[in-house]
Amino acid sequence: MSVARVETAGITPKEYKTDQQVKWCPGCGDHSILIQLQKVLATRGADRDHTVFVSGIGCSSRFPYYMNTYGIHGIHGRAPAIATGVKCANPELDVWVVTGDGDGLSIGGNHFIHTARRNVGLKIILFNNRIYGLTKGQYSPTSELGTRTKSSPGGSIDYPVHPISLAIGAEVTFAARAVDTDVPHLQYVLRRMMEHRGTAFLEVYQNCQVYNANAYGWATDRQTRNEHIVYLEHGKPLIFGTNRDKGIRLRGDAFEVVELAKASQDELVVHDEKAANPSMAFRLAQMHYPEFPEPLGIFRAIEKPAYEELLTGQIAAARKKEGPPKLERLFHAGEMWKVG
Amino acid sequence: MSVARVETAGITPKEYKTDQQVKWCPGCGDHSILIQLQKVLATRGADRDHTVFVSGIGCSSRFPYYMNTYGIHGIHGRAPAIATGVKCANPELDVWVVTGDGDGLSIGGNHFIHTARRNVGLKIILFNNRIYGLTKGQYSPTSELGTRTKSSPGGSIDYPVHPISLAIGAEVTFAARAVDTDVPHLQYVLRRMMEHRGTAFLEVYQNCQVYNANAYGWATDRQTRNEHIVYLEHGKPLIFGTNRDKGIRLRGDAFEVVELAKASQDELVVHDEKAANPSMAFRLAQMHYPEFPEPLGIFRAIEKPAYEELLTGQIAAARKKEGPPKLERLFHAGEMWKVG
Amino acid sequence: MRFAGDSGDGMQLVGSQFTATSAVFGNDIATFPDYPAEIRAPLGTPAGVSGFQVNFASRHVFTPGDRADVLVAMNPAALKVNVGDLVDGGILVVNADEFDETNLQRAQYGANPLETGELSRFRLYKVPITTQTLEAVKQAGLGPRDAGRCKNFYALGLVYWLFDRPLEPTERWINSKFGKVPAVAQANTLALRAGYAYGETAEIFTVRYRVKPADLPAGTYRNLTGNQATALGLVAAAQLAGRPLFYGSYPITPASEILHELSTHHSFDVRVFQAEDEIAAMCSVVGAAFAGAIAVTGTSGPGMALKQEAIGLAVMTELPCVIVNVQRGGPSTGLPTKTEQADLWQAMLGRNGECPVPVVAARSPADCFWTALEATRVAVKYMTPVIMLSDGYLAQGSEPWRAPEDGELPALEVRFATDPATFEPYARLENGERPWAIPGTPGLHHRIGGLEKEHVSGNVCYVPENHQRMVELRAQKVANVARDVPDQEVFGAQRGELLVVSWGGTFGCVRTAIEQARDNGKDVSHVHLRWLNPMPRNLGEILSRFRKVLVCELNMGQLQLLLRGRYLVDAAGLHKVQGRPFMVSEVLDKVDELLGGKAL
Amino acid sequence: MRFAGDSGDGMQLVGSQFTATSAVFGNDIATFPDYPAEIRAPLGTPAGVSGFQVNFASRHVFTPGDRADVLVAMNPAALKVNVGDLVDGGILVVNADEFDETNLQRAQYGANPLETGELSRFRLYKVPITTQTLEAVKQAGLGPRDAGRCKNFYALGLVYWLFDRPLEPTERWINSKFGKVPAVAQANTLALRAGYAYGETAEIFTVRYRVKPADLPAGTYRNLTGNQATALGLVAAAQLAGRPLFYGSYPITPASEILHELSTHHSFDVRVFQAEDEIAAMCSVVGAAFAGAIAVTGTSGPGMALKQEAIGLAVMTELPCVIVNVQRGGPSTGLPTKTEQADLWQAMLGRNGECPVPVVAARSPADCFWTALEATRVAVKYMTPVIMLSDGYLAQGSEPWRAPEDGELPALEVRFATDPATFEPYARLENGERPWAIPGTPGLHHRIGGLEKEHVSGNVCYVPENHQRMVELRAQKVANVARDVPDQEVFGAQRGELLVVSWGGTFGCVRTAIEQARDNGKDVSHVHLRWLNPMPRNLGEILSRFRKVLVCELNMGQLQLLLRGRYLVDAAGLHKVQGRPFMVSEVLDKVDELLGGKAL
Ligand SMILES: Cc1ncc(C[n+]2csc(CCOP(=O)(O)OP(=O)(O)O)c2C)c(N)n1
Ligand SMILES: Cc1ncc(C[n+]2csc(CCOP(=O)(O)OP(=O)(O)O)c2C)c(N)n1
Ligand code: SF4
Ligand code: SF4
Ligand SMILES: [Mg+2]
Ligand SMILES: [Mg+2]
Repeated sequence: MSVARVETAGITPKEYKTDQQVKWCPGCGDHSILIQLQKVLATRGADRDHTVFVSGIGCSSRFPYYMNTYGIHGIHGRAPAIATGVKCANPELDVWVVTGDGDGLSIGGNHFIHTARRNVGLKIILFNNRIYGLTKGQYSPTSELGTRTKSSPGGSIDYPVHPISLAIGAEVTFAARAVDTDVPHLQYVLRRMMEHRGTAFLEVYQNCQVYNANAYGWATDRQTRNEHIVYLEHGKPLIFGTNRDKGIRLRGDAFEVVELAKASQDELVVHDEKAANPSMAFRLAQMHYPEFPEPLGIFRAIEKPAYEELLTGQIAAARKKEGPPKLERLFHAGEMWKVG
Repeated sequence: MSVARVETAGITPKEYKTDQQVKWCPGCGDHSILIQLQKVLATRGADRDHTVFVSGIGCSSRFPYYMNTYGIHGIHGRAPAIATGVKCANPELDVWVVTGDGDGLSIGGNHFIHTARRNVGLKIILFNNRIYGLTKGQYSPTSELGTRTKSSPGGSIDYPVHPISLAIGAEVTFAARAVDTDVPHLQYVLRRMMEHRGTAFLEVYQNCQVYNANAYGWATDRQTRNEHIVYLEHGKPLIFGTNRDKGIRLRGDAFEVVELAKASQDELVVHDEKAANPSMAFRLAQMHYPEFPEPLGIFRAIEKPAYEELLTGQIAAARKKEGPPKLERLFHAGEMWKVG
Repeated sequence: MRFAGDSGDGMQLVGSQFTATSAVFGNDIATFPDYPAEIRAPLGTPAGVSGFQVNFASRHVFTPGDRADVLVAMNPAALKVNVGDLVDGGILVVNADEFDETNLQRAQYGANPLETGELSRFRLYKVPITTQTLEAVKQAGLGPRDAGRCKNFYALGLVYWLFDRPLEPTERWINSKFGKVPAVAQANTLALRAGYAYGETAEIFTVRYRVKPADLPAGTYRNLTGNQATALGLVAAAQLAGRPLFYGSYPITPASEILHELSTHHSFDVRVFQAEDEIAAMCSVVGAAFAGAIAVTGTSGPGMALKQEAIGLAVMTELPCVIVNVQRGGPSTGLPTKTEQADLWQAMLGRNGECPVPVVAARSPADCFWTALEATRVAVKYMTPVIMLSDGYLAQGSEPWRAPEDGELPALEVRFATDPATFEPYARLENGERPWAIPGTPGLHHRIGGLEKEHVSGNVCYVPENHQRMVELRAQKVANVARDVPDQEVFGAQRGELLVVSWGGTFGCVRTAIEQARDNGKDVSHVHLRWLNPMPRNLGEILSRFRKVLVCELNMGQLQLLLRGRYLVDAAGLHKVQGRPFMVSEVLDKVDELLGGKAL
Repeated sequence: MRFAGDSGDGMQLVGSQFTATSAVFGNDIATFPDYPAEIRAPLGTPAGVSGFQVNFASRHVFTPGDRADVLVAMNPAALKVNVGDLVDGGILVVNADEFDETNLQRAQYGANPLETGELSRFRLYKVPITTQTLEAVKQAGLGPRDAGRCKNFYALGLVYWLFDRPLEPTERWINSKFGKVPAVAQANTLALRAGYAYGETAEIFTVRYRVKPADLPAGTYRNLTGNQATALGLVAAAQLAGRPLFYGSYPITPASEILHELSTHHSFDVRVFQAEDEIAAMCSVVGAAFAGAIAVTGTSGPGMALKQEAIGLAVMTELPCVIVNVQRGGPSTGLPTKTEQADLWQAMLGRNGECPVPVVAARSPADCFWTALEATRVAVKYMTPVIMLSDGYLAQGSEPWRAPEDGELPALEVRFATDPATFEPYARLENGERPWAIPGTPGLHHRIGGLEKEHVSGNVCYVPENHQRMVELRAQKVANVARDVPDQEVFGAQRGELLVVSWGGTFGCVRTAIEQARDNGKDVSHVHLRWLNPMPRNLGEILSRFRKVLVCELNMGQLQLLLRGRYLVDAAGLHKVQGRPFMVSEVLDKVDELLGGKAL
């Protein structure tokens, strides 16, 4: 049974809400992401009947319960694998994956990289609060070295991994970063994800109010944040600063911050999200605060057939060649003989 | 019980051989890697008592049985995790991990990236034959798109992952590539691995004679290989070609092959394996045959304290602060009261 | 005694203060915190209710008590969730301030239960805790929000008065904890005292409890949760063995506190590895064991499932290690914060191939210490992984633990192979184990792995008869552990009508029930199993001495099936999977049912 | 009839040719290939020996035969490994050319067995196969190495003569296979004929076998291995259901051929996903099932261990899917290419929490087709994962399979929920299942997951009583599958002295043994279980009708424990873990032992 897909007009964000009470802590960044996504889906008139949210386990992974679409709250780390099954079974569906830094990068790291390299048509949002929230505050693979938590009272000794670097290392076709409280930008990036074919990966800097409050203060504080972040815009030079008075240029083999007063705009790095070669995107992903402003926006967005397209393509080709699926043909394919 | 470590002088490669018959197919690249490593270890007088080989499952993972050291033939994909345990329990040991492209990157991908980011002091050799050998020939995560195998008779539809890109994306501190039959170069890289602190990762292009013969013909054919590969040498420009008549330069944001006759040497990219920023190493890892010559050698080799050093450091500091490990102190740490 | 309030109300905090004070005071205690799966569920709703139950008495206490004699309910939702467990005639203290429209609605109360008369069978005390607290802490000069936060200490003070407990320990604790923020310390102290004073002056309470110190064996005590006790047992084991303790684990409720506790013991050469997942954790344990550490991992149900393949590797390589499974409600993610005993089959039978592993289960929070020690000792002695079963109830609950004194701990001897002339990796030593030869030992190079091994040489071997032999040798080795399992003792009569069998964290409840039943003249005895694999050698014989056997467990009959299959006894079962322990009365009812009224 | 040689000698190839020819000829056949775990083990050593056994007869054949009547040994190692299985008086053909010093040493023969007389109880034929072959193929003009490669066809030709078989089918096959390299095709044909001619002319053979066509039911037949049959069964099931077949799997011996076979059936809308590991494979199956596909995964023991956590998710989400476990020797990596039945406990009891899953086991290679179909049908009907157990012996072995004819296949109706007005995700339908509502259906949005679900609404629910209820509902649903399990039939007398119980791939061997025993007048009957969970409703009653019960299984007593525990019968066991099937004689001996000589 496959029902034709109808784009619903005039849908409101409210229709994306479920009757379940939202159980995140007050001040948790998850609230904002939920609301923005509901808005974006509504504005786009996305069809709830054809939308599926899949998650793992973690505070963030409660997400599907609050989205009035189809959903699976899976097991820890495995959302991309579950979602791959959904997408292969029905490529018509819009399949979103919601995961955390522990869920998606610790236990789930392998599915994450394989989904990315296969370019399965999933929209993956990683809520990166640099902590294990649900299990009450252990350090995560994105926690900075020396982070003191319940499982690292003396400071963590694991170097962190950087989600976008890793995703690009795994050949992802779309990689972006946003901040939970930066509403218009978050909405913009979510919209762009919706348009992408293949794996679209978004890292959101998300505040865990209880176990890692203010980890991103530098990126959210309205007074100072523009000194610490730089927005990536396709075809535009990298300019930042509260007064938009600084830029990024490439000096030899390294980025460098320059004051625009002292340099010409032509020297600045111009962002190209469509570059086939991922090396510049990787270099951007390696810009870290406080040495550099950290980039927000779309690092990479290239065109490449998605896994499920290749899959269905192969099936269509076979059917064309071999004809309709008659069991007779299946059963009698080998060397047969008759008895009686 | 911890026995002082003795560097054994005058050891011969033969002493690294076990009494087990080597069971790889004739023509398999694994033979060469085994022999070269035995030679390198012998030349360096590496102490067999303090050497441990850990592997997963696969043809390549039979390796420990043929090394007359301590060894664990583990389970599929988990060698880096097992080896991490070995190294944490006794950081004095030289711990090698031998894995395949299926073992290390398919089922074992997560342990691979986490070991790399933690910078655990392991020497990881990935035998990349771009096929599952032991299970008789299915495509692997490094098989090229469209590879026809038992499990992909119509051509594989999974885009491959590139081991060095992935390792660098996971912040590895040492990444190198060599070819099974290129003996002196392989030996050189193995020696360099031995000197590295933290995770040393080596990808070897290895021939599977039975299921993927000649996948690397372009890199091994003595007549033509120098047109298809470029050796990375620290501090030296990237020059290649049978007559060493071509070089690589950076044009804007992209590499470009130039004929040396038509360009000056100064324009060429000079390799810097010690660059703190991994972006250039990543760019090199994205050079693929046939568009480019593929780099062999050491992409990256930087200094950073290893995981086990931080671990033992933390223990030493605690002991200094809290005193010797008396159970009395352990038991009486909380709020105590007396009865009777 | 039960405290219940919103999960933001600090109930766990005052609960543990009350526990500590009672413990120092010399009561035997048992606690059982109960908190929501969400970090912070919506304010004022039943989902967000957090509870903490303490049982304390002058006689030995085995369980936190089924039902409460005293309940402090900080809001309508807390009342709703907990009032069913309050005994008739029990004391009910409510924070009257919170019984407003909104909160009543959130708790889905139609009418205000304080007014409907539905609470008339309790001794109800409506105390305006919020306003009283605000009033009391005024002079500390906090903002209204912070001031309101002190109300848990007000409630605690009230209860201290009720049970005639000293305020000093808690005041000391407040000062050490909030010392850096004097205003907060002051406010909490003021609230505590005000609550106490309210009890004293308001004279609304008709009873005041006075519980005498309990009759515990002499010694120095400390209050420990099961997870803390497990951690201490492991550290002690490694110290006794003179080896580093390697703990490779991945956080999971309700096992994480073992990881947390161990992370504070670096000075005891505890090497904690927070792995990327449970598979890596277990694999790292195999590696660490090979390299000579006391190697341990801890997890709960879903994580245990992930570890099974690697536990099989430990079985094949015959390396000593301990796997702690703190069971929780299943299947799948299930009820992560609730207790259950439904991982017994998984532990005993849940691996590929013939893959036997010794299994031992702790019976109380403090017993986790001894169980962890014993599991480690057996692992090293028999060169085998050992599974230790705990559960959410033991793990989070607490109990006074007597610190072992000199000479009280068992020997834990580690004998590494050292002689190259005689070393064979898979030779069999006296207990059926193979030698432990660790890297770094001169001349003992050898290779192990997951493929079948040749007897003695340890080389890979596909010979059919060798496989059969090795399967049998591994089974025999695990069976040999029975040598270290003491003969089972029977509580009560040695033969008779009914034998109740239990294991793990249900000990306290079942023992209490059987004590009561026997006091009432019932012909019932009790066997509580510590070792599940192997079982005590005399168990079959014991079972045969009773006409009926009842297995009580928090699952649908897992031990029951094993006992039936092994000993062919027609054992009945009392099963419960509700995320919480048995109530003594449930066991008693079942006993009565089976005895059909028969007396001694 | 057994072919044995070095693994490079092409024994599997000639074995399957011989099988095909015999099958076409109308014999009933059963095959059992046996190859080394190494891709290419060292030349000439016992580790490298590859064997292929074919059993064929005019009466119904259940097993590839314990022991061989004819053995073709291509070198000393092949002789060494296989000669123990040759019946006394059997025909032994050896390639005399290979019995030189080097090969004898490699095979660890002290002296040349062809000369010591140790083979005197066989009818030994020393044929210089290598030189004869080289001679025969000369005219094809191949190099010596390629020419030598043809010796397997020479041996095949010889055996064809011995059994009076036509050469044409194989010649046709050679031409289609090597058509592009005419020299090779010619050489192989020449070798085949030369072997045949040698038998005819050398006149050294004293017997020539003539086996009549067997008495199989009328129909169109095809020879299938168990893995092929499983794959076809799954495709058929999906076709009957009118849904895509999603197969998410990770390669592992001996299950990989299911993946390979399915990868060739794209035109039947088979969507094969080669996952990064077994966990991803199983998770993808959960996702695909949610989205409405017939979702299946296949694996073997260690991979099964990895899937358990996600199988738990399928249990909790109540999604239909099939997990095929092709068992191999364990524990751990064990004996990857050998057969065993030691994953029964793992399948039945190996998950966290109370997590019941229906389990069904195939009994022969061709039966894998029907079992796969049945597993799928039950999964969809009861909205549950179903585990299908196969084993290495079934998977690799082959058997004639009669292609089902029109109307012979069962209905496999899929009923998706469609009505938003009445839809409740966890409402219970007639068989205890919940409705299947797939994304894309207007208005049926809902969320499922691994946390405990509220009855009917499917919302997350921590209410204690609800958990109890849901555990019971899930158990009841699986118990309801018994409605689809036909009453167990007993082979032989319906009551009596001894009942032999078996399950899975041992069917052929055990049935053959019981037939023989009964022919010899023994009071023994046979029950072969297809469904292990739930068991047939009348099983307990059947067991009670026999004085003794014997469970035969290739493990150390897994079904035995379950039967004992469930039915309290004192079942004895015949156990074997040697990586190979029972021999009929082993079963007979055990039966004799238990009967103590008693006759009907
Ligand atoms: C197999 C398994 N292992 C461990 C857990 C425990 N667990 C649940 S969520 C979580 C980490 C959550 O961290 P993250 O993904 O960052 O999510 P957050 O809560 O921070 O949003 C862990 C370790 C589990 N549920 N299952
Ligand atoms: C858990 C588990 N899954 C699957 C397998 C089967 N298996 C063994 S080796 C292998 C892949 C080997 O490929 P690779 O790592 O590339 O090694 P190679 O043989 O090519 O050297 C697989 C899938 C296994 N042994 N265990
Ligand atoms: S614990 Fe942190 S991540 Fe979880 S809901 Fe609370 S604030 Fe959000
Ligand atoms: S199958 Fe391939 S990888 Fe394996 S031993 Fe043979 S040649 Fe080497
Ligand atoms: Mg997080
Ligand atoms: Mg490979």
